[in-house]
Amino acid sequence: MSRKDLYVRVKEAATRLGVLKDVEIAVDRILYEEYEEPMGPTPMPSIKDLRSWDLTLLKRYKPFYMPFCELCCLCTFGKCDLSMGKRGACGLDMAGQQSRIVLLACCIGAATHAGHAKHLVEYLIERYGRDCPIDMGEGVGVEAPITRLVTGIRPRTLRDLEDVLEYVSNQIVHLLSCTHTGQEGSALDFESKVLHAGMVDHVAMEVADIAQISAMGFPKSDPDAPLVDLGLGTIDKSKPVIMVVGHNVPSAACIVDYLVENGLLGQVEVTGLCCTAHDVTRYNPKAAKIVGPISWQIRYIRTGIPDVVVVDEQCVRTNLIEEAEKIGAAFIATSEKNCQGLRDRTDDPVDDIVRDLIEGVEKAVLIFEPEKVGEVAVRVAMALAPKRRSYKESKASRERIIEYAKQCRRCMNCVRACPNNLPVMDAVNAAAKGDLKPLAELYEHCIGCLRCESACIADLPIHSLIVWAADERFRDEAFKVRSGRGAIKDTEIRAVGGPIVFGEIPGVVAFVGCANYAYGGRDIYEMAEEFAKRRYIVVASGCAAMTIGMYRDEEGKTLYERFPGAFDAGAVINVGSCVSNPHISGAAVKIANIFARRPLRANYEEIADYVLNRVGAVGVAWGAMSQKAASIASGFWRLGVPVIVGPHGSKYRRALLGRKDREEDWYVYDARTGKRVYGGPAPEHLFYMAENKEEAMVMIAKLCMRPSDTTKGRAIKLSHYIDLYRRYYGELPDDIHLFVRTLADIPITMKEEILAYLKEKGWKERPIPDPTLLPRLIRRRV
Amino acid sequence: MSRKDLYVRVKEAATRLGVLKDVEIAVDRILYEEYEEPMGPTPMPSIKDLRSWDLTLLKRYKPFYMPFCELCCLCTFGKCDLSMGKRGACGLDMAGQQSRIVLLACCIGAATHAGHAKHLVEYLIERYGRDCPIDMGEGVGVEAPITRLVTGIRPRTLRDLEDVLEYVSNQIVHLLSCTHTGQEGSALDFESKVLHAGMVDHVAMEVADIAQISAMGFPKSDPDAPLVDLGLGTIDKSKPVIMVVGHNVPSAACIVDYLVENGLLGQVEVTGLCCTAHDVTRYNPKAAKIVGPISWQIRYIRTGIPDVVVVDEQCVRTNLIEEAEKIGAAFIATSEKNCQGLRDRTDDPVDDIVRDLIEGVEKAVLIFEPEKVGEVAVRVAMALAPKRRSYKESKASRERIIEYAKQCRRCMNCVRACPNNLPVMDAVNAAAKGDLKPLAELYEHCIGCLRCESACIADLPIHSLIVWAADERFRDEAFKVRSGRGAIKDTEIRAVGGPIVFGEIPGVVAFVGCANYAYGGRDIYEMAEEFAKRRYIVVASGCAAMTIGMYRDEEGKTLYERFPGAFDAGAVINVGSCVSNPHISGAAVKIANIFARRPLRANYEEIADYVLNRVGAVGVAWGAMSQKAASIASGFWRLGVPVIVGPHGSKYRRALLGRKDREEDWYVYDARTGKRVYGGPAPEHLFYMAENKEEAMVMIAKLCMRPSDTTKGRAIKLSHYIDLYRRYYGELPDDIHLFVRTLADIPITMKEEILAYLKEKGWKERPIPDPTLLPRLIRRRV
Amino acid sequence: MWRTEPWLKAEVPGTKKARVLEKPGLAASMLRRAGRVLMIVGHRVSEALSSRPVSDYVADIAEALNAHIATTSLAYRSFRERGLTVAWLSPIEAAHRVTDPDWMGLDGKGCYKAVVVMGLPYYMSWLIFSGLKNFAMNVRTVSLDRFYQPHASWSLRNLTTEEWEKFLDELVEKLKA
Amino acid sequence: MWRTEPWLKAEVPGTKKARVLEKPGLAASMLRRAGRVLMIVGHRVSEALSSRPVSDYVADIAEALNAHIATTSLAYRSFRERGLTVAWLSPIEAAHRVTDPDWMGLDGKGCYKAVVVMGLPYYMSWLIFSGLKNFAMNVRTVSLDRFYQPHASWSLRNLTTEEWEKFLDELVEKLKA
Ligand code: SF4
Ligand code: SF4
Ligand code: SF4
Ligand code: SF4
Ligand code: SF4
Ligand code: SF4
Ligand code: SF4
Ligand code: SF4
Repeated sequence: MSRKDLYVRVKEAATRLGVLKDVEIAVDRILYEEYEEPMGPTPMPSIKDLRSWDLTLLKRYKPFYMPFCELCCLCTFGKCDLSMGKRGACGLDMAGQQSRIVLLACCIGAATHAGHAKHLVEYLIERYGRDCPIDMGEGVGVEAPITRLVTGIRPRTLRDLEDVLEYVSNQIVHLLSCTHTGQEGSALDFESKVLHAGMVDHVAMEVADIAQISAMGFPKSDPDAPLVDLGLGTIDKSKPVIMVVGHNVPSAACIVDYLVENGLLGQVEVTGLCCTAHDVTRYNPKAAKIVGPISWQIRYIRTGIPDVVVVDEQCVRTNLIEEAEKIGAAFIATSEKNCQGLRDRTDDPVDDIVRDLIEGVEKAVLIFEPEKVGEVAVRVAMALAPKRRSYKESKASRERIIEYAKQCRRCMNCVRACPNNLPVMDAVNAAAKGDLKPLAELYEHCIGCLRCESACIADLPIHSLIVWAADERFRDEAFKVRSGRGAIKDTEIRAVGGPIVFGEIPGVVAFVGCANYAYGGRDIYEMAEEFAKRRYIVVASGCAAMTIGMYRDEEGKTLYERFPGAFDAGAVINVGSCVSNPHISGAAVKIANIFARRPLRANYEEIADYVLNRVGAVGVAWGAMSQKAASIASGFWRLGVPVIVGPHGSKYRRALLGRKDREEDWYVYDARTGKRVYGGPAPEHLFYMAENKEEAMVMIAKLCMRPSDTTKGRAIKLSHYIDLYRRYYGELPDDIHLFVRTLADIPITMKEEILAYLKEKGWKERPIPDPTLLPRLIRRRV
Repeated sequence: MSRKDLYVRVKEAATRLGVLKDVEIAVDRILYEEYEEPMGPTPMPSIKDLRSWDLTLLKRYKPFYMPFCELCCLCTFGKCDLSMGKRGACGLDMAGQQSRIVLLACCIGAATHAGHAKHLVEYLIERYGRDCPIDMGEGVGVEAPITRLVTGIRPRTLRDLEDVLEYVSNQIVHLLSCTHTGQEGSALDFESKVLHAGMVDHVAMEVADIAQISAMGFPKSDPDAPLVDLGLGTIDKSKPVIMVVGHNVPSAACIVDYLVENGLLGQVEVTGLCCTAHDVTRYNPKAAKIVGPISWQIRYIRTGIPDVVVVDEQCVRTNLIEEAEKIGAAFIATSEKNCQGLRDRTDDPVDDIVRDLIEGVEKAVLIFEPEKVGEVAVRVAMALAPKRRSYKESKASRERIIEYAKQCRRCMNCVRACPNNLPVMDAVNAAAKGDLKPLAELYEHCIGCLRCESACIADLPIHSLIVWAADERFRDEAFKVRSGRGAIKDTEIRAVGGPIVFGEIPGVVAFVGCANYAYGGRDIYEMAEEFAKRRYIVVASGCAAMTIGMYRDEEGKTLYERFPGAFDAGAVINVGSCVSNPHISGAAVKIANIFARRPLRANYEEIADYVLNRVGAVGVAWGAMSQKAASIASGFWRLGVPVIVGPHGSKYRRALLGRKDREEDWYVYDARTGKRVYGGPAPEHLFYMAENKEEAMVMIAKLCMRPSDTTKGRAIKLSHYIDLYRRYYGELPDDIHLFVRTLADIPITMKEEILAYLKEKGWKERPIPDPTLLPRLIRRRV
Repeated sequence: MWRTEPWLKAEVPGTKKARVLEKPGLAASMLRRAGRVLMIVGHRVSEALSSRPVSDYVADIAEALNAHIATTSLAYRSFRERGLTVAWLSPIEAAHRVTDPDWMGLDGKGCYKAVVVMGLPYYMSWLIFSGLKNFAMNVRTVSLDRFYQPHASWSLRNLTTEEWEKFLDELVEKLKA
Repeated sequence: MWRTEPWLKAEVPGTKKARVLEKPGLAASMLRRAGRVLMIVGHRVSEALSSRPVSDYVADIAEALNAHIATTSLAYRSFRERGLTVAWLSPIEAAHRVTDPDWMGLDGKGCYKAVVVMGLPYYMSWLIFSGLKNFAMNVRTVSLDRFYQPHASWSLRNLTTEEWEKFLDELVEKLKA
């Protein structure tokens, strides 16, 4: 247990420095004996401490680099042309440079969560006190699996989290320093650092989420977390409307507090996007609604509905301030990370700020104090709403769309700027001729990035044209998402640990990350539905958790209404915002610890080895966009959980791919005997970009296999894999022989067919190992 | 005073948590009353706390962005084309993107120093104990001006530095997080964050240097620090030779220790490049020699002289390992930042490692323990040296050069790859015809980046050809540099504070940074000589401090032999390595504090305002290359010290420029009256790229002027400015009227001429203000 | 001008850009001379051109060149039905294997000398070509999509659908000839 | 091919590249029509061509166009001696001022419509053109150095010294005509 800033007054004390008299002492750590688990081998590991594990992983899962830029301009020796074997002025080669940029991205991602966690913990300590206990709810003994695993600290109160974050910050600084010109030259060592960054990122996220869950009373590992409203159609635009965007919930929470405290609940709509939306509904599911993921920012604001726009940090469109001004909404920035050049009004009286915003003396302000933001936002929204009727009711007419479309000069800039290569120009030209359908059809595939508009030589509001053309569809979006439940209970783990490790639950599939979908959001919904129906455990977080809630079945029900929220076969779970992701990695860790009784504390390598070889979990970040997504993914990899991204994910510029065709890559130690035995290509890849949805589905099923699967489990997993494959490709997959170890592995319903295939391949039975990659875990050598 | 990990055993203590019995307590801070200076307004400022100062600076010194790349590929929405007014998918515009990349670079730079400081302090604590006192030598009361200024902490022992670094790390993490996609949209706010990064970087550097000075016994603010050998010609290649490169001195120091302890001093040559070279000679000026700056790495290693190459971190060519292998030298990597994919041999017995290296079982190893490195390096060097005779004696013959040159296929790739656009192809072709002179002439201008070789379709060792052609010159390089003296004494400050502030010493010119010179190193030598002769205080650090030592006057003397090392008019001072730079910024701070008695502790804004308006200091980073150089420069800017870089510095992609033609930009408050009065364009710029040496010289003189100059001081400064200008451009500069405030400002020898000019310009006398940009410093309002 | 620029304007390449395949005839002879060819095929080959889907052209080309196909697109079935050597292998995996000089190809008979890419999202092809350009320097890479792919060794210009169809028709004709 | 690539190969530009000034005659008429011209001149104009130094050409061009010169090169003196409007103003400062639409130029009589750059290190011109391209979008920028400058509005191709000298000779001739 660790405590900071606990002040003790001591009359006299003997210390190494001599006798102290009458001093005030601020206590750093009280060394309780009550955390009985002995310290493991790697508490607070530095960059080098887990390097050998990384190199083990990277030997099997090799980086494939796809340079997104062949030049480097990071120092004044540049630009250096690194293409086709050339080296930069610092000696770096292309592989080094690509891995270095990946490291840079992951450092940014990890720093973003760490900075967020730090600000959040500081705020919560200020508000709830340093002694505010960490409480993840009933049935949760291991409150912080990742933190314990990595640092060896068992956090009891908010103050303990400060120590954890100190470790995190130091590691990020060291990692970032590795990207400086003229140091590391080995791509593999850069990759090892990437994995380190991912690991500390999961610690940072865990700290942030357990802090806010504990202090702010979010659902505490609650399978029955309430359903909350999702989509534009759920908003009552006759009321004053506040829009919150970002990732740091205090300001949004204070808006809700102000409403509650002043009896205004129900009179003002609090509507959010991105993680702040998740978290404000976790704070108060009745007081707030979720509009949608990151890509809904512009379509929402351009409805004219929000009266006040409140932004905090991360994933906030950087020029929302302009968009807010266009609709006459007041704008409040709240984070030192996102000041927008605004005057700092934190120390001004609320009345003055409110007056200035209402009268338009200032259209945008910067306020660092959440409580003040809460009051200002609500009062301004209430005052502005009646004045802003015209904006809210403006609906684009068919005529207006056509009139705009007619101005198109066919320059192709829009198409050539669109990240999804959407046929924008053709759709605009169809509209010019009166046919709005092509425009409306783009709605589902448009990620709202506005690059088309930015490039348009006729200055057309192209994105708006799309949304207007799909107006009804957009306005009617009204769905449900289960509020983020937080962690998985120890009791749940105990119940499903066996079935997962033995393979009877065929896998845990986590849909995480952003909304940069290559072909619209429906893909990820369909994947989630498919695997939930197949009784995998489906978990979601962040923008992905919103997207999978934005579609209905024939009965009009969303996934969250159709499938239960408990961590069990056939569940569809929203763990929460982006910082809730460690509840997913943490669940894998808990399976190793609680179910399999592997020591947890500071025992990273063994646990990761366990997860890699035994826990059939896979992450799917279908629309992964951000640097955070990059570091979150690397945290999963180091722990042995593979991640699949969509096509845009290729811009992360490297995959980590196994080679099932190289038998020698797939040997493991049998922990019982110490023999090197073939474990099969399971999981086959660590970081994989799928080109299409069908490929992803097949790969998800495949990546859930693990060397330790029991025959029963392997048979179940194989049957899903084969079934999905056959559905799309009409035959048996051509690698079954690599996954069938004994006859008992063969799914019973496909026995004959598979046997025939195996015969053709000259298949032979192989033993099922007790797999590990760590020689030190071999129990008995033969 | 701050203490960490001081354990107290307490029988019983009353605390806020209740009564504690029989607990062991680790004390965080003992709140002594002995640091009598009251806490200033901004202890440990966060990003936002000094934002208003930044915005004040940035209003006058406006960013001019020169995009080095018009695209952004930092997230999977990209690439985004930001050119000509377009915005990225996250809303960011071109100014935002450029400033964001600057911030990223400065975060890398600051993290590099912070990580280095952290490792160093940890190592020194392990070796010398947490209680090892901070001791900057006699005559130094203010031991850590930057640390005190920024954090409010007065460090007494190494342990106190850990607290300081905790602050630094946290700020870097917050700053880095600001570069994440989708937050800050204001270029000015990004710039404010850049300034914050620079400020914390100076803290990090100060911590690193005062730690190593104190614990390792480097010269302690010593004006008479010993002269040490510089250049290839000083190396006795008949002895075993160890080459150390990088920035973190422990391994190099342990090599020296091993020599000393084993009576081997004088039997082995320890030769270094970059900052490790500075620092190992500060550690023991007799035991080590400096080869040269960063750009000497390849030319040195390719002589074949080093038997063992030991690299640590920063500015180390990333593929030295290959170069070492080519000359049969053993290679030892020592830092987790630079592992080169090598096997970690830290835990292996020394004998085994030594044997493997000597026998070539492994040609390169990774050893994280400095003591072990020391022993291995020396033993291997001694064993290898006799075997490596042939490498050391290999000298390229004229014939061999010509033979190579004949293979040139005239593809122009070399010229088109050379950052300095050197006429490489023509020189090679002259050589092919037997004329080696053109090749030899490139020697002075070549920065040794090897890009020509990397691009050459005939695989010619072009850089080597250049060095071989200049062989004699290179082999004879034997100079002297004064070992890094460390800080400036309080007593020195007291003596020169007045003359500097009043202008009688016309300025402090600091030559800092790397060796990426556009036209060779002689420029910076000539500048240093010029200003030393003019009795400015010339200060140097890092690679620049080496370069200015690499030229001689007619009497064969280097600058360090010609000019004294005390902080006074006409001095040429080497403060030390890159992390010694805060002794330069710290000297400016000390002038404000010690001479002018401005409160120091946590009083950043007032001190910076003082420096900007009164201390005529300017930094010159003529060959600035790195991200560290970027953050070091920003630390100077925030403190009010302008920086000039050479042409390559334009790749930092933005200048901070004043507009002397806009009178309204140059008003200051008169602290005596509160009136806004014209202070003149002084200093005219904050970050400036000079195109040529003459321009730089004139600008240095000009940027030393300050609004508070006394008439006598202004007259002296003007006379240097005018004299230099006239020397090169043959007439009076056209902006004298902006700098002459009263008739007494006019240099007496130029009186008539200037009066005539002033009359022509319609000049009128203006009062000399007591200048400040901070309204709160106005003493009495009228 | 825009014809030989990256189709997605911002996807600006480095210092070396694909040569343009102007004439189907030259393309055909280049491909025929290329040696063992692997076609990496994405789901967009299901797109229907005026007479037939792109996947038909892929099959024709593969047939004529004796090329192998790596794909995870639904066109997989049709390639199998045509009796082609086709593996369910994703673009990213296929490209990764191509960078391994020891990889003996789908039939285990030797490494590929050339890679033809069709039907992937533009940016994904762009990146895969970039990976091959830099890490499989001995392999010739060819884009037959209707957009200019700067990182390939050879690419078509940016074409209209009609131009592209015409090109493919002629290419197949020449290959069959 | 290499003629219209960035001279320093790696200094690859973005999506828009300078149009090439092929003929001195067209260059002359373009410059003559350009309006108020500022020439930003670096120290490399001291380079001697076969008949006279580059700075002579600069002076001729400035004279013919009534252009102003900003320079910190030692050629400053010669420009003064030629009676040109020249200011000691560094390239970076001059460019910065050009981005300010309110800047009234060296003579205070109005903003510049065009900027001609000569004699700076290649990369520095590259960056300055980039700054002007993006932050002085209404100003036409022209490189008359012997290297292709992609970020200018107009640039010469990469030329040999002889070609360049010939171009400058003809340009001056046309301008004087
Ligand atoms: S970091 Fe290396 S590759 Fe990048 S610009 Fe600098 S020298 Fe070139
Ligand atoms: S806003 Fe939509 S249509 Fe426009 S470029 Fe972005 S994704 Fe394409
Ligand atoms: S960018 Fe604008 S003008 Fe050009 S084709 Fe698209 S809609 Fe039409
Ligand atoms: S999922 Fe991605 S886009 Fe969405 S809130 Fe999280 S980081 Fe931002
Ligand atoms: S960070 Fe912004 S500008 Fe850069 S690629 Fe992503 S969306 Fe585009
Ligand atoms: S090594 Fe020298 S000559 Fe070669 S490219 Fe670098 S600076 Fe130019
Ligand atoms: S790159 Fe090599 S072959 Fe080409 S011109 Fe230069 S020296 Fe000759
Ligand atoms: S001055 Fe620059 S190049 Fe030299 S050691 Fe310091 S950072 Fe490296």
